[in-house]
Amino acid sequence: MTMLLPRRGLAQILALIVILAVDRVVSPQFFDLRLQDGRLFGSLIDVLNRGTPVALLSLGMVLVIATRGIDLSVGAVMAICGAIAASLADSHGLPVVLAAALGAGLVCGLWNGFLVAVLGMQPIVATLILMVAGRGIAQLITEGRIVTFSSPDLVWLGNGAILGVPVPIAIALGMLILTGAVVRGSALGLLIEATGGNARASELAGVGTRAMILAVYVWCGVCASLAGVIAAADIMGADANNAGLWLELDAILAVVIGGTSLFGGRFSLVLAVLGALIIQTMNTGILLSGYPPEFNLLVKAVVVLAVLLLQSPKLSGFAGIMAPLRRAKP
Amino acid sequence: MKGLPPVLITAIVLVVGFGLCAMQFPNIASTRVVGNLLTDNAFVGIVATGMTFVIISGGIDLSVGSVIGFTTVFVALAIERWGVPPLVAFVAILVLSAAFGAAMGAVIHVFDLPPFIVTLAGMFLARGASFLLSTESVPITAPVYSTVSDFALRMPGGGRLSAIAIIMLVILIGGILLLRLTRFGANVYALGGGRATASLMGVAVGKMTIKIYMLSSLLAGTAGIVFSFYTSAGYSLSAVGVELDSIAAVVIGGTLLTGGQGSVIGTFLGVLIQGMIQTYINFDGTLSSWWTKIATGILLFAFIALQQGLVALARRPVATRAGAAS
Amino acid sequence: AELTVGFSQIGSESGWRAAETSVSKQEAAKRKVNLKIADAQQKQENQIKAIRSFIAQNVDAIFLAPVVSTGWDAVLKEAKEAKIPVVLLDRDIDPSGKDLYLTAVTSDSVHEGEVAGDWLAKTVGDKACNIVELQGTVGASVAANRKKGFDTAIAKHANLKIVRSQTGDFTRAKGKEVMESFIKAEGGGKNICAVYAHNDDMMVGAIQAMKEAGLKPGKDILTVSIDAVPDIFKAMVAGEANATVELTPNMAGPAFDAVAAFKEKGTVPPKWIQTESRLLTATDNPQKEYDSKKGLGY
Amino acid sequence: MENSLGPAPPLLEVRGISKSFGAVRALQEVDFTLRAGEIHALLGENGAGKSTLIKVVTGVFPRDAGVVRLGGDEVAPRSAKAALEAGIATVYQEVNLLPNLSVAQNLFLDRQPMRFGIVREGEMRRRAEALLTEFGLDIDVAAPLGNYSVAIQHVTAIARAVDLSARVLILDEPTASLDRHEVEILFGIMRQLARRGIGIVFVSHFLDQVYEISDRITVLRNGRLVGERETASLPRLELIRMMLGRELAETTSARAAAGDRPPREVCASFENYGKAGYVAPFNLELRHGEVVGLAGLLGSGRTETARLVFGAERPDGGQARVEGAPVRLQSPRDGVRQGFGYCPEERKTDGIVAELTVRENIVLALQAKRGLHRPLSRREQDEIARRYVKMLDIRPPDPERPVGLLSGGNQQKALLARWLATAPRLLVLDEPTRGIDVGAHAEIIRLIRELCDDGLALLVISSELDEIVTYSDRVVVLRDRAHVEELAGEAIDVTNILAAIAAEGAAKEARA
Ligand SMILES: Nc1ncnc2c1ncn2[C@@H]1O[C@H](COP(=O)(O)OP(=O)(O)OP(=O)(O)O)[C@@H](O)[C@H]1O
Ligand SMILES: Nc1ncnc2c1ncn2[C@@H]1O[C@H](COP(=O)(O)OP(=O)(O)OP(=O)(O)O)[C@@H](O)[C@H]1O
Ligand SMILES: [Mg+2]
Ligand SMILES: [Mg+2]
Repeated sequence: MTMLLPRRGLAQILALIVILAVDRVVSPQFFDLRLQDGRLFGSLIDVLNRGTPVALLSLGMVLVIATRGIDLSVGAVMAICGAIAASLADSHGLPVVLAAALGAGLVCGLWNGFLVAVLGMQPIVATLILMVAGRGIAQLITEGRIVTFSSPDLVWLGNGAILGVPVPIAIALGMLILTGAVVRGSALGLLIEATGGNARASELAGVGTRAMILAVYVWCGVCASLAGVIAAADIMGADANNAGLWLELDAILAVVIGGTSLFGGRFSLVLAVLGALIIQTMNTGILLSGYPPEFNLLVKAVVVLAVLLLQSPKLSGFAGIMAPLRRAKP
Repeated sequence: MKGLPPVLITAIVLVVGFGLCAMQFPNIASTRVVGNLLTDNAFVGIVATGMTFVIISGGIDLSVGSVIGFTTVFVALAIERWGVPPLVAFVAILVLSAAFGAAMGAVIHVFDLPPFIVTLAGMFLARGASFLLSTESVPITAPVYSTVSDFALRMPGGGRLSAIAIIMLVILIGGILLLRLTRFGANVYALGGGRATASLMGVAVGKMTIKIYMLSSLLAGTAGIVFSFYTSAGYSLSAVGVELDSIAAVVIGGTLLTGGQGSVIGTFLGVLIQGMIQTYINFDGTLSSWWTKIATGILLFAFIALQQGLVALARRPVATRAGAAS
Repeated sequence: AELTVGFSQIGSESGWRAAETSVSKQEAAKRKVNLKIADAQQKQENQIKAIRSFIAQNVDAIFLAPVVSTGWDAVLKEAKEAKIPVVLLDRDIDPSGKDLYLTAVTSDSVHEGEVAGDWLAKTVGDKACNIVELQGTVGASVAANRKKGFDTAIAKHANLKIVRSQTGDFTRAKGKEVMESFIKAEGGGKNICAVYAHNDDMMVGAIQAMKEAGLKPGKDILTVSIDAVPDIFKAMVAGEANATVELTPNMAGPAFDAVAAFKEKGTVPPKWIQTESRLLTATDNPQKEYDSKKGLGY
Repeated sequence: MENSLGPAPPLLEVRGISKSFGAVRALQEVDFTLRAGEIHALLGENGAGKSTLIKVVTGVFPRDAGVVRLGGDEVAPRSAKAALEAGIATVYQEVNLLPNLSVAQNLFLDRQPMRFGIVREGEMRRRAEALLTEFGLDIDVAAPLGNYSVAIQHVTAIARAVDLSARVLILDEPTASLDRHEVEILFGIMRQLARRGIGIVFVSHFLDQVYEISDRITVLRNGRLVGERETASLPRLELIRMMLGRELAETTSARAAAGDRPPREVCASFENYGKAGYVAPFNLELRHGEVVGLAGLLGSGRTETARLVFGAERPDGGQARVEGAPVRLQSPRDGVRQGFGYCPEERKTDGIVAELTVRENIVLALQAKRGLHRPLSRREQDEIARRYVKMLDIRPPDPERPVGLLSGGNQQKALLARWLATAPRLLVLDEPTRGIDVGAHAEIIRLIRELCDDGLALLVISSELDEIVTYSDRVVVLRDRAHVEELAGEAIDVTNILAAIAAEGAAKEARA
């Protein structure tokens, strides 16, 4: 028991603290916060705000990965849903817009889930199909243009604030709590972990593994569609060409940094979101640093490797530190 | 063993698809188009050969596209700016990329990290390094390049079997032999069957991991050289997304991403299927950017669904036959 | 006989590109040209494949909007062997290929950067001015050229200085994100006097970032960017943007004319048909520009 | 035995080995000596540390303390490969071969016959066939190993190790899934190897086999060495006391004959139930309070019957009834909903979810049965887990341990607990005692009887005929994927079952 508990999450928190500290060094005003037009303003808020799409994606992705799957289509789904929201925004009320966008995300998730759970395709190719076609669908909706809108309701989703907290952050937090409540409050979490840990055994124990797989892809689609709506609301337009481009990799990275294995099984929602924040803290730090952009990818590579090494079972800093303590006990 | 082997099914899918395309655009059924198919997909074919080894061993290599990009820039700069003879530049980059792959393999093994993420970091690293070398595209004017890109075996009907297509075919055959006939190949399958088990059976898992990623990166480097022949230039943004293309080719070719099963021939068929989808869309020529993407997705789905359907069909009759016997 | 032209388009990475495609179609329809567009999804290898398949289909001419300047020799030689004239659109290729194409209809992206820089220098006068720059995609030749041109233009003025420069990948979202961090890093934006963006989309994002930070774009901070997409005129009308440099999406029109003349009369066009890089500012009736452009498929 | 106290150093000498996994001390200062040419049994309860000792010796686990000497020289293999090279060949407890490779490749992995850097496929197959023939197997060695039953896989693993063994051969529960005939063959080969001077370590929970084959016995308990004895001079009861640290409460093997009891109500019945190519249509009635045993050779279709009954496989004909009402059993979920339970034989792949804790593994089926919206609270889960950990004596008694870290026998108990927790009406047990120590074995048999007395219907598969005879009220004998005979009451004894199984040859001859 002592073996597992204290280690979970410590590596991630440590990584976040170190990166925050580095950010503080490159940008002395990093922790400054003030209120601007009734909305908190500062680099920290930027980190949270910009981290929102990946955080939302990672909420869905972590469940998919827990079942031993992977969803490459989330970026494309973001684009589709953003496009739908933007094209409806000026002619319909927010509820309709949201329902349409989330509904589209749900359908995308169903499609992926159908391919994986019912047709038995390998998740990476199954979702590759929507990754390719989905961006096309999004562009079809916008006809390749950037569809702008001015509906204040939708704009509020991107730029508004609730008690000073930017709306996207509030939504991400809300989704984290909602997902957590659904997954851990019901038996879903256990059954998903069992499915990912050993699908055959779970099936024989009476777990509806197909339903589980379908459910996680659907949820992943819904999370992606929210991320897409927020991304569109943020720039007051749907950029089907670029919205969510390559974000699937960031989301997967966030999940893995959050300690969930790509081979399925145990997962942690909070740590996945923490992973997304680690990535964004690094990105914001890179932007603040003033280094030429040619260095961005190199920095990213080094940081990612460092964070992962910190968690490596073989090199875990904590295992190293705690081993002597443990041995000292009689 | 039971019914048709998956590779044969993939081949059937390819032939049927080709036939359908040729019915709509008779021009497709020409040696010229076939030659183009081989030339245009040479670098994907080479990379996918390496990727097949990695995936069969239960891993994945996302860095290959970036390694191609880095290679083209490195080769271009070495030849054009640093005055290195082309052959020396090739050897240098092959050594460099092999070392890069070995390093990734070592990290994966020693620190027990998921290949997906380690090679993702490798992808950032190689791409970032190529930006540092040069963000501009650098044309290569060395005479070898025009010699090689002009070289082609004429096929009947005006088709050209270019040098790079030949390189790809040679590597492909080498890959098939390496995987099928050598101890190394058997160990690749063993790793895919289960790392822990393979290790208990006496396979040097660490060394194998390093060698497999080394092979993949080495072939990515080779593909980079081929790409530089293809375009006579080095450019830091070249071959973005090729890792996904090659993974898709490998998987369409019947290799399981979970490892342990698959073949290089299947991968080659997968590359051709993807190339054919592209050719078909180009011949059609009426598709907008978005319809191109949607059509690619639909065709991808159709091929995979057809393949899975055929595999399922191929399995079924055996069960009933056995049933009839009992 | 009706002309058949194959057009190897880069993709649809931006609104401008989408407009170019749709304007090309309109121009083709006007001239009753059968235009086949192959979309390369941003990949050179796809463009090469597309050109090869155009050759295989024996089209009358090939238009190429090259994604990168190098690497076309081999395939263009094939086109030449097949006696199919090639016209480059909106970007030039590497000098070694000059004899491989009929003509190039392009703007000069270094010049675009210069126009932007000159405007800024003139507008600022000899006040000290800290500029932040939103670059295009790292490695894209347009980005490098627009940077080069702008740098040359402001080099003549010691009072102009680029204090921060990051890539915004030519997109609105990244433009906004990068601008947000510039504002934080430069004392809440107080140290910034002007923004230069390699395209209008990034500028539109940057304008939002400035507004959210309580700054007044166009007044507190000057803006200059390139492309002249409709939305930047909307911002100009609102007084939130100052200047843009036009990159016309109609590259195909002159190209069709050149090809037609060449085919019918054998007229060899000049090697370079340069399009104009117009500077458009708030004084140039942005509302009219907006109205005329918004139907073009941006 | 020949050179019992000669001056030559023992073949394999292990001194003061310790090994901990976190807080669990799996081995504490264990000594072990293997002489050349002897067959040495390593015994102990589930979780005693046998497998761990083996893995430490062969370098799979790094050791915390101690030395290993091979032929007098200290060795420290750091991987299975190094151990192999030093001359120690091992069959680990789990079938450790690769299902995706061909049988021949499995046998010759990393040591294939080569010529010019190329594997000589034909030669390898010939050798593989020759090797397997020694073990009485005549199979297509080019087919993937995964196509074959666990038993065949196990024989292959043993054949590989035997072929590899230069000086020491270690067999960790090699006989768990073998039937009598195969065990005989294996023992023959072991004796032959021992005569050649190879030292053999043999782990088993079958004491009969231990007495039959071994020269000496080393007993471990809770990770400590209890003692080392000559087999010939160690009475069985004494051995059991050494292993358990207490007397075994002797469960009477006297069967309560079915005739003594009033006829029971039918719990589930199957008419003409079958699946083409899988099991021929059969009729089967399972009654409350009754144990039905399934007997047959490997591959005779016992597992298939079990899977059909549970719903893990869809029938293509026939009718199932539960408590008289017709039901459709199309998926395990249907089975679970009907109150069935099923402990599969392949524990690792079909049974446990290794990463999850003992608690989670135990509550899994119950939770699946209750559905998503009625989650078991943590308190309920803890309580259930604690109850069964205690009842089945799962060790270590820590419900929060990942089940994959338990010893094989304890994993089996956790599986049993999973189904008991659902309070099933019918429990299907496929080889429930495989790999289970004497103590637990007796326990499980007692449990089967108890459950039966509580009115549960049981369908039990076991390759141990003695065991089947002990608890079954009826025995169904299978042959060639068909139910061929049903024995009841007094007719149930080993001889009759064997006769029914063996009738195959006779029947074939008659047909010819
Ligand atoms: N990898 C591991 N990590 C943690 N604990 C382990 C590990 N392997 C074994 N153990 C623990 O070490 C102890 C000894 O286990 P071992 O497998 O050696 O038992 P065994 O004697 O072989 O039992 P069985 O007869 O059931 O196979 C057990 O308590 C087990 O839970
Ligand atoms: N020759 C074979 N080819 C392919 N699969 C086989 C073959 N023999 C057995 N199998 C498979 O191996 C598994 C185990 O065999 P089976 O269930 O028939 O044996 P059993 O009667 O249950 O005996 P035991 O449980 O002792 O292995 C089954 O899944 C079966 O389908
Ligand atoms: Mg054991
Ligand atoms: Mg069985």
